[in-house]
Amino acid sequence: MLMPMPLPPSAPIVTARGVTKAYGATSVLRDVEFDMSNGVTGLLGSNGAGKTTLIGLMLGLHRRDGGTLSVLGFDPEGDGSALRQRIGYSPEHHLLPPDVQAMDLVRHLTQLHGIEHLAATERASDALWQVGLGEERFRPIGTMSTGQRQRVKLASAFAHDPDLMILDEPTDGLDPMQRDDMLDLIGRIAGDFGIDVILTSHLLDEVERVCDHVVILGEGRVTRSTTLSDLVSVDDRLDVELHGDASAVGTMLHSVGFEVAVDGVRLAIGRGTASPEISLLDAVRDAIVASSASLYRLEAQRRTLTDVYLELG
Amino acid sequence: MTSLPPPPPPPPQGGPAGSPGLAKGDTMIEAKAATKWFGDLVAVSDVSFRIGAGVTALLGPNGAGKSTMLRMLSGQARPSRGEIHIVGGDPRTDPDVRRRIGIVPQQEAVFEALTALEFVTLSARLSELDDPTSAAIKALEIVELDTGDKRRLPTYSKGMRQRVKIAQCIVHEPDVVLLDEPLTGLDPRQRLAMVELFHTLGNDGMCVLISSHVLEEVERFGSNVLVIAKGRLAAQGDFHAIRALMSDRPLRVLVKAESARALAAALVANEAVLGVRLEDSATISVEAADGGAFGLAIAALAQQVGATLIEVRPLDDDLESVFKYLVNR
Amino acid sequence: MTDARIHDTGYRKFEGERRPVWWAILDLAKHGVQRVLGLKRKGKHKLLPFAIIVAAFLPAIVIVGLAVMNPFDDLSDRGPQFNDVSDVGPQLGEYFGFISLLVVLFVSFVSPEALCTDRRTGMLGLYLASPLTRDTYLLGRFAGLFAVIAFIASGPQLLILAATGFEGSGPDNVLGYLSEFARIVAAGFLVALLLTTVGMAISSLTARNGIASALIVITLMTLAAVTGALIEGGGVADEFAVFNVVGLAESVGRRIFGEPPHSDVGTEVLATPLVIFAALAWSTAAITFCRFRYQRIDVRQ
Amino acid sequence: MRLTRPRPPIKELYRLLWRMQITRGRLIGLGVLGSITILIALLGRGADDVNDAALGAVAGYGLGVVAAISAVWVATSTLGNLVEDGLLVYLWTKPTDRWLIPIAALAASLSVLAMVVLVPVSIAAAVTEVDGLVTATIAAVTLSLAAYSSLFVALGLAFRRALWWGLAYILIWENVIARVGSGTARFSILSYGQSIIARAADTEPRTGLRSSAASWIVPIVVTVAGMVFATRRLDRAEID
Repeated sequence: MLMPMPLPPSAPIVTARGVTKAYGATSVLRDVEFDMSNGVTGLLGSNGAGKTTLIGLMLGLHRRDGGTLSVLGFDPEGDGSALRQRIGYSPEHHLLPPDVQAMDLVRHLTQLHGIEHLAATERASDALWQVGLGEERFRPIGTMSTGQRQRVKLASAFAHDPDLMILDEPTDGLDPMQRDDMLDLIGRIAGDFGIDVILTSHLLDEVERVCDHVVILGEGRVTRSTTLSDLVSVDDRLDVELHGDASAVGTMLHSVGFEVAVDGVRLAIGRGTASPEISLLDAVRDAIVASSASLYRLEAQRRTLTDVYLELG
Repeated sequence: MTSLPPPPPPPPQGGPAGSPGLAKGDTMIEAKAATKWFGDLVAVSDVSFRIGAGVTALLGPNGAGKSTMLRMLSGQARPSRGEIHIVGGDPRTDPDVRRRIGIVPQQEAVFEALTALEFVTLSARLSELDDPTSAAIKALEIVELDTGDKRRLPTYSKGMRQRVKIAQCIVHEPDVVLLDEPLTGLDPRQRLAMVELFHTLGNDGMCVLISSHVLEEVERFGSNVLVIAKGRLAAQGDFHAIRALMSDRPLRVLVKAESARALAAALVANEAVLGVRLEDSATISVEAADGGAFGLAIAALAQQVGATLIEVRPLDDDLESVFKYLVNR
Repeated sequence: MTDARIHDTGYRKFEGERRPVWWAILDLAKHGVQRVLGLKRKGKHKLLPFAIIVAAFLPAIVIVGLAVMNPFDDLSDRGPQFNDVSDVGPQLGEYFGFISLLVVLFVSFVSPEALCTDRRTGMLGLYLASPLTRDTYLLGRFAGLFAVIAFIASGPQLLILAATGFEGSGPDNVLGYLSEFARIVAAGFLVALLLTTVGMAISSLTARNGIASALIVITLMTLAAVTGALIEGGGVADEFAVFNVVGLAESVGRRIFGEPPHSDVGTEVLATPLVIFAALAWSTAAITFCRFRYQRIDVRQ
Repeated sequence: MRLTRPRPPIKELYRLLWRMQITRGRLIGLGVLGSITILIALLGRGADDVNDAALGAVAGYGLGVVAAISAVWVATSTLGNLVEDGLLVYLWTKPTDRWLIPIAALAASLSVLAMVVLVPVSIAAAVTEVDGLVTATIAAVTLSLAAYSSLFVALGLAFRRALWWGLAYILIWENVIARVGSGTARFSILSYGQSIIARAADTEPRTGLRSSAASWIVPIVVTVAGMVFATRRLDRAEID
């Protein structure tokens, strides 16, 4: 049987060069190029941007029309079966057979990935404990909540010890507490388990929390592929919020030449024409003290992933 | 976690205002001790509230009773005990009340045999509008869908279907709009557009109640919330005000400053401060008993010790913290 | 932030060797058997399949019971017709015809349970994301269905064979037993092949179990009724009987056992090679159709 | 608020449910099932007892198998699919009177069934060349379809697996138990339609001959009862 060559740590997990895919006359992916490296990668893009098709290509479920694609050193089209043995996949839908016990489902899928029965039993049980369903593992999936189902899907995606996990919307339908747990778990899988992760999500906050890299798709092309820290940067403008009206502080800062926008209790402050010798931070502090205002919040404006995403159009 | 929550966007212009037809502050949805049980399972227990025009977010963990509450409000489910009044009547039986409600159910399914225009026209016709077609065209234009699209609904993407569902909900210009998880599956841009639309509806005098568990979006809905936890109403009102009421919990603030050690020492001496902890050479975490007093003290103390304040950030004031506090109580 | 950390003690890498794909196919087959029989699930899922299996085995069990109690010693003086077990029950080659309706019901239950369920519950998407492909998936599902259908189509006969041996009224020597055994297995194999593939082809049409079940029953029953009516009164060529799938399955058994064709089936006029060829042709067509459908099914991912 | 209420939207409901019913696969499948009646009727012309053969084709196969099975298939799904997919809410929460929904479902089922059942079975009746059989067949099939459809529209609202239950009812009750004796046959919808056809063909069906009045009244009563039951069910239902 085919064993993948162990990859050197720096080698990209996924390399795409000029990948194209069309269904009939509809072009879904056009000349897609990117490298995904170790860690957690967020695959972003609007609905219909081609994420699902790209995941399908990476799993070797469709034929591409052109270009080269390498996943874990395999060509998904030629070695799909051997490649999929090393991939853990969690689909977007929450369906799953309702009358089957979580344990049976996870063990079955683990066995299908080439692990013999006893080891599969052990690993399935382990995986369900890891996702916090240890006590629940003999319950039929139909009796489980959305959050529990998401965790069953996650468990079945890593129980066979894959090299790469592809998680499609792993937090969809979860409430804030469940989402926190899930993101922690994904972080742990990438960090402690050493499994690389590709995930899609519409919630950019959480992508920002958990991902090291992002690949953004727009209308079938890669519009951005970079590390998250390069994408999200800190601005030199300040956001300030007071307990009470902010206009006095605003006027004071404006008079020294800073560019100030006041909105009720909030201020957005830029350098404006103020002399470079004056420290913006100190000027703000002093203005607050001078006008006896109560400071609630002060921080540098950040460009969040949401900003970047929306800018990309 | 080290990342920052996004700054809450500015509140919508004007905020919840009354419509020409309804006096401002009129109660449009009222639950009186509403209780719903299925066998031994109590889904909603003794919930009472009133809401008027504007956007209100219905929050709660999965399984806490949000959908059951919405189904009672729309008349789909009958309260086991208590009463529901929508614009003064019973939504299950009174056709005049039903005419004034629009709903977006949670399920994704739509009539696959129809086009978008046909679906929305049907909804208009069933609401007994005089000119259903032009009402449907108008509603589709509001959600920015192509009114001349001849394709049937199965070809529509998730986001487009969601907008069709919203169009059929508002086509008859209802007074009360009930939306169950309307943002699920939408991408960030689509969600932003939807949130804007909800605000427009709220500003036009509709009473818009939206259930959601995506708090980063809810913050954009504005600050009016209903929180349901374990089947009971945990909180209602403006979430900043709710936070202020949670006086049994001290305020935690993260302060980053140059000369942090000196600032920390000064803070320890201040009576508004309960505890100080130096996280690293530039970061202090502070527990304050009184947010206002601490806010007055921090800038002054920093000035005194000559510390430049780089960042002052309350840790628990976002909706997520309020939410977690309320539902874990 | 503090540098405190909770170490994870649970996760272990898998160091063992991974098995090649044909193990996955076997696993899928085994899982398929469990699925359609309702094993590892609540009692209500077992009710229908086991009720049909029991009903199909019932005549054989009665025969075995008679063999054990051996009442024929007392009856043999009443006439030659009561000599041994084989005179009270159906002949081995006729047995399938005896239970064919039950087997059709069984097929109409198990094939959708194996195929449609995977499409409706999204399992198909998970299978295709495993080392399986569409073809190996179908192979695994086929193997599981074939096993249970072959079991119900030939199990009772094997039981009777064993019982006649016990009673002493069976074949005279070991060779005779082996030949009867081979006939039962061969007939069971062909019948199961035919019904499994046709059941799978019809199940590939829809994702709803109920509709697929109804379609299988209606199709098989209608084919039988229509070919019968056409040949009896319509003057259509007798070879038209090859379109009667259930009739073909019944004939297969009789032909292999070399028994005179039964009179009320409609397929009695066909030559034995044609019966076997027709059965194989149906299977090939059904497999081809099923593969064709599955290449085109939109998998939910 | 409103002085005049506009025309009830029965036509729109009907069109919606009708369009949901006419999928290509279903029309072809049921059409083939129905057309076989014509084939059997043709074959029956060569039989020894032409009238008995005509009864077998039209009342036995056409009514007993085609009409019954097609009605189960179509009628259980008109509202059953709406319930299953969670679409009923779009009709149920509207101000429209709720009795319109089952009525529209019945009308939609009947118009689909007219295409795939009434037409081929009536042609089959014509093919037999038995005097007066066509009129009797049209009457019998229409009445039976109405009764079956009404019953199964209601069943589709009440049970998740209505198709299963409906088929079980047709196969086990109408076609086996009801034929055992004239007592049980009185509770078979089939026997009333078959009586109308048998009267015209001047023969007696296996389920026994019902009186002329009963043959007409009973199916109508069943139809009305099905609609009343469905409406009550809708009014009391809790909708997803």
